Amino acid sequence: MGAEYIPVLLLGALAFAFAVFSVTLATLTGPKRYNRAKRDAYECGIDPTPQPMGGGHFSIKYYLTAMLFIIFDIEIVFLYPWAVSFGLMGVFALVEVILFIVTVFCVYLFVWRRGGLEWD
Amino acid sequence: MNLTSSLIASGQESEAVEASVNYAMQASGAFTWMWLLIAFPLFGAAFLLLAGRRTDKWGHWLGVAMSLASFATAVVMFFAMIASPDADRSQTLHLWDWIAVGRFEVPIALHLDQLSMTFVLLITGVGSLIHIYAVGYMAEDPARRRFFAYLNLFVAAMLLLVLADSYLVLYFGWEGVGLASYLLISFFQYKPSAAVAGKKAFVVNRVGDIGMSIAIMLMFVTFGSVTFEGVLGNVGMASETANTWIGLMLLLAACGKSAQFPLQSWLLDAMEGPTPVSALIHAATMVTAGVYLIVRSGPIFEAAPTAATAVIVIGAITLMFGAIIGCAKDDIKKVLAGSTMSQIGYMMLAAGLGPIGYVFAIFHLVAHGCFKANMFLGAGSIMHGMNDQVDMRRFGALRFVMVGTFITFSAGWLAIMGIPPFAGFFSKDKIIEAAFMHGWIPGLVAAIGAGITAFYMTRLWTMTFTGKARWTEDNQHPHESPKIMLIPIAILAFLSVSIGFILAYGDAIINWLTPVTGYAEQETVLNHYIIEYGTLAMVIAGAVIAYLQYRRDVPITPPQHVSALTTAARRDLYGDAFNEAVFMRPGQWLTRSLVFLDSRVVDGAVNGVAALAGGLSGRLRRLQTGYVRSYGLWMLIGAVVLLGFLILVRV
Amino acid sequence: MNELIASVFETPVINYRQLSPILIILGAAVISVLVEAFVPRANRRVVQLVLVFLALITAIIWAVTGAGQQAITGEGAIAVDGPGTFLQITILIVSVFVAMLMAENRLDPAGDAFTARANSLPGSEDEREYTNRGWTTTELWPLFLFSVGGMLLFVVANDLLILFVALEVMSLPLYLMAAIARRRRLLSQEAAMKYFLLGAFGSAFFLYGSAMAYGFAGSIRLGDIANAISALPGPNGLIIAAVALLSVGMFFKIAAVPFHMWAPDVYVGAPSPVTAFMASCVKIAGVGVLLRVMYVAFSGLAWDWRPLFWIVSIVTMLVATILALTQTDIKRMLAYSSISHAGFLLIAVIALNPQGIASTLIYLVVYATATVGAFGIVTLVRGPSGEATHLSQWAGLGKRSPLVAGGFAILLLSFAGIPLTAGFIGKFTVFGAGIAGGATPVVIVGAVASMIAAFFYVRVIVLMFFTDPAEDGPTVVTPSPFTGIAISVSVILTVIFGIFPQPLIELAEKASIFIR
Amino acid sequence: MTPEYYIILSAILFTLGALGFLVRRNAIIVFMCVELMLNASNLAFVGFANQWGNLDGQTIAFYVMVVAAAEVVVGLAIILMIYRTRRSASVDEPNLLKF
Repeated sequence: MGAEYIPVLLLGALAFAFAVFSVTLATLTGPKRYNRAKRDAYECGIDPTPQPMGGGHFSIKYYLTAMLFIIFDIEIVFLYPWAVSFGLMGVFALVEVILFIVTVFCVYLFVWRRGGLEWD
Repeated sequence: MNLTSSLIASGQESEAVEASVNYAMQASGAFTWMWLLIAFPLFGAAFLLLAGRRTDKWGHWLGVAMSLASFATAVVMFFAMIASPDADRSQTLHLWDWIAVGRFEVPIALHLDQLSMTFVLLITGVGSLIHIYAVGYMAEDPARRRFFAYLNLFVAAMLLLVLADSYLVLYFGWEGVGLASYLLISFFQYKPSAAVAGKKAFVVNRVGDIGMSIAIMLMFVTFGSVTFEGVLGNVGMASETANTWIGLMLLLAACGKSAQFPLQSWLLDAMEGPTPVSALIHAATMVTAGVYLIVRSGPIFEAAPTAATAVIVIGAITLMFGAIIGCAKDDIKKVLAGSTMSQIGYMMLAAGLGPIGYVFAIFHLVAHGCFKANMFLGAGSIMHGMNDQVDMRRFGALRFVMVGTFITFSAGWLAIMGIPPFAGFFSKDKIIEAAFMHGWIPGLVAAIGAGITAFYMTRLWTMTFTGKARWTEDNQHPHESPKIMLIPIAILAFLSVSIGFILAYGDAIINWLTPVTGYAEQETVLNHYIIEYGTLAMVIAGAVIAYLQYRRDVPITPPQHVSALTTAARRDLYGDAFNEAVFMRPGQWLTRSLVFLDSRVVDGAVNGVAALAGGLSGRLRRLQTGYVRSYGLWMLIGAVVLLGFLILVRV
Repeated sequence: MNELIASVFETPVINYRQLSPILIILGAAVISVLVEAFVPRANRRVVQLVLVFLALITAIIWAVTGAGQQAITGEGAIAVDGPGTFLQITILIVSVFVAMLMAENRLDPAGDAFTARANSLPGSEDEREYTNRGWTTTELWPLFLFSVGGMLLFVVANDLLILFVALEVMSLPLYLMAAIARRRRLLSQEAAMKYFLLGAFGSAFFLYGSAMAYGFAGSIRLGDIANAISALPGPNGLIIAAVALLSVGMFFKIAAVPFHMWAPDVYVGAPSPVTAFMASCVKIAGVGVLLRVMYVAFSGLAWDWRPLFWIVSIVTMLVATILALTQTDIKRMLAYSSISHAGFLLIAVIALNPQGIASTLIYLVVYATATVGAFGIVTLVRGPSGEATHLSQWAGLGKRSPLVAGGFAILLLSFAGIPLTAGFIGKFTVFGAGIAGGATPVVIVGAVASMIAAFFYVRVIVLMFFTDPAEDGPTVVTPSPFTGIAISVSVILTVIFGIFPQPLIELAEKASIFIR
Repeated sequence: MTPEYYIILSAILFTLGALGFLVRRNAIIVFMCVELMLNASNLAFVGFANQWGNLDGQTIAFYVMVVAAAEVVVGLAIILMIYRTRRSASVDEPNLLKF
């Protein structure tokens, strides 16, 4: 073993380099303005708590999108293994997957009708 | 004090007949319909309560009809029973299995034998008369329909009580009559005194009920059964200690329901209820349930002499207690209530005597049911004509304006005193005689009690009907009651006169009840002629003294300078004070914590009744902080403890 | 890994007949989502109601007609057996009445018990406007159906994965349903968050326990785990961890002490019909699963977990009862009552005999019956700002509205286990099973606890009938037939089960064998 | 290859998640800690799947991911709602229901 992991290693190194590169570039070229929000402790993109009343907050759409993304993301988790072994499992699995997709599609319709896909 | 038991054991003095009830006998023929007895009034109660105001116009007639239907059924059963041989007179109607899990079975069944039959006739007969009477008595009351619904409910529950085949079913009836009694005592809810009296009856009765439930639990533990057959048939297998405790607990229950010392105080207050209620529930039927319970449980008391002695003692004390209270009261209903207590004391005394007394306890119970109901209805009739006045000092000379009431009441008066040949003579004298069979003390108490009874009843009679009119301004025109009230009274008066003779003729009642209760005779400690005439002499003496004392002018306000005994008696012999200290205070404390009037709580603060569970509850509540993370911590601690515990168990 | 699949794959056998109740409900739930999407707002409520009741009744019919045909299906993942079917039918029937409570819209002048729009801010202009337009959260219905579907699956699940998935399908909609009260929305939202966070926490324990069990047995089928346990030569850390962690997850769902703390807060905060749903159906499902897991998978380890369950049962009964003594809010008191019932139910689990199963089924039926009615009555007693839940506001209710107070008294007596009410039958059979199973000390504690408990139930009765009503007390609103029927049926059944319990007992005894 | 290391790692992750649940105040973080616990379970499942040589554990991991995602959606919705109402996502802030 060992040799076959080299591409993985390479990919990792590339990703790392890209991250360092972008951050460094942003630091070097971007404007340097400091404000309170920027100096706050960093907590996963959310204002650290406790925070003052009326503090800034993200648009609700931000979260809505996140939630919708997750729903449709789930779909692929099941589709991928099915696709890999489609040849083995045949019609039965096909029917099952169609049922699954139809069900998820119902949710999609719901979101669409409720205006969840509109970005204003 | 083990006379009763030795009597049974050796069968000495010839005539001891043991009870031989075959509980397993399945009902057949007419007896399969015995459930109708309960179904009629139950239907009436449910219908009247649920149908609401629409039935206001005719609802009371439905109540009367249901009660009469039940009575008719009872009469049919009675004749069917007479027609069958002794061996077939005890009938069990199995309705359904309430619980049958594994070996444990509680059937719901009705049991009709001579003893229950006697009660059924009394309840439905007197009950129907009182229903009819109440149509007239409650004519003005806007809530008459509700009143009849409660009355029907009472009749149904009381019938369930006496028809029960097991202590559990009996207990349901027991609670049912308690509920009906509570509802009826506080029927005039606008009167605060009525509401208070209702509560008092409720609380005191709960004390008795605790005895009942403990008794049932003890039976379950001891005999593995709660049916009469399973318990009474196996009394011999249990230890005397167990029997004694069961007996004492049953006695406690009986004391609560039958207003016996020391749980007597509620009965006087219960007179706040409408008079027909006092007549039916608090004189003729419900309050005698305790006597029924003791007689029905006879074998237990026979196997537990201590408990039997306790019954005698309680009966004797109450007998005197009630009589003394009766002497001092000016409220006509309260005198009658004291008298009821006293008479039930007689019955308890007799029931405690064992087989020599059971029959007479029931005999007196029936006779008393008739004449006391008669007198209560008479008192109601007087109140009806006197604008609800109850103070006897404001009566007087009513014999001229209420002739019918006067005649009927007099019959009751003669009956309770035991003047031959009225009802009380046959029943009470037998009890006194039986008491003398047991020993000097119960005998003398019973005999002296008869004298006092004569005194206070004559006092009542004299103050009410004779002498000068002492009517107050608003009561200048007393009038006789309508026929619908007088006819039931007349029937009861007729029974007061005759029932004693009818039942005593040819020892009818003895022969009738013996198969159920057993019967024995014994030598009295005193020649029984002496007992008979001595008692009669005492009765006459008491009556004459009372008549002489009260026939003249009676001051309208009760005199203040009286003997200590009178003062004590006016205050119910401090029964209330006693009860207050022993039951009411803790009861009030309990109720208060129950009702949660603790000011802090009403304010919405979270401290709660800190004293309730030793503050434990309040402290535990503090753990519920409302913080998700603290809840999470508890879950984690729980998980760790679970895991640690499982590992420890393994090690 | 393809070789592995290739060698074993064949089309799974699925007995759709046995699964039909689940499929009907979940199918209806999906249709319900589409109704939300396409039916105009004005008609949604009616369409949803028709759909929900149709689905529930169809499912009941299928479940009842299919009862008795026991089967392990879904490749061993699902066991439709006696207790499973019994619990499914119970859940479905109770759900019908819960749905009736939820459908009630005459009590609150503004509409039903649910907020006009969940995403409007409490107290805002928006909220007022939506309320004025008469909007209501019809999304409740798909959530409700999904949750019921999850429960139906939960009680027949025969492997730990299906259990976990069903658990979540059952719980996730509940978290949301807790959040949409029309009145006191801050409380409702807080309740939802607490329920959600703690529920997720509890599920994580359950899942990790499943992982441990899988690590121990190499399979997640309950039967396989049992076999692995019986083949076990000595102690094994994995299985012990599995028992502990799975128990935590299930104790959380049935609210056993010390995993109960969410229950009072959530029961109070959630809209009362939803509380009724949580207190009745979730408890049924949770106890049913606890019973199945312990009996089917872990009965071989009984010597290990039974002492533990003894303790949890005792602590649950005592703590819940003592805490209930000082509660001043009727819903909170009912919540603690519900917790204490979990303790009583654990006695039957400890019994580990067929009697234990039967008595659990009986207890669950009578408990759920009374619970639905009790919370239904809570919705009737209202002040100007919604339900009047403070105990002092219930003073003298018996004088104002004897029928409602009388019904509530019967239900409380049933909770207390007074003879002639259904509750007595439940307690009686459970205690009987406990004694037969050798757990007499727990039964004694149970008896003591029920005596203490009787105190706080009776306290409410005394309060209703023996105290004078407050001047500005709440009124008892006349409900629509929905709530009316639900409450009446609950009270009547409580009495009937109390007087004629034998058919129920026999039915439960017939259904008391697990298959695996 | 023994799964022990994976199991130990997953136990550590699970514990970290549980502790995080207790010490963090931001509801989202608290919730992420729960997700960490779920993923710790996933790791254990996959590790055991390897040990037993069957696919069950891996399949389960898929399902758990899906369920976790669904949980995220519900959780985010609830936390967001609280946040909009109270302008705070602290788990300690909404504390009206207690005792």
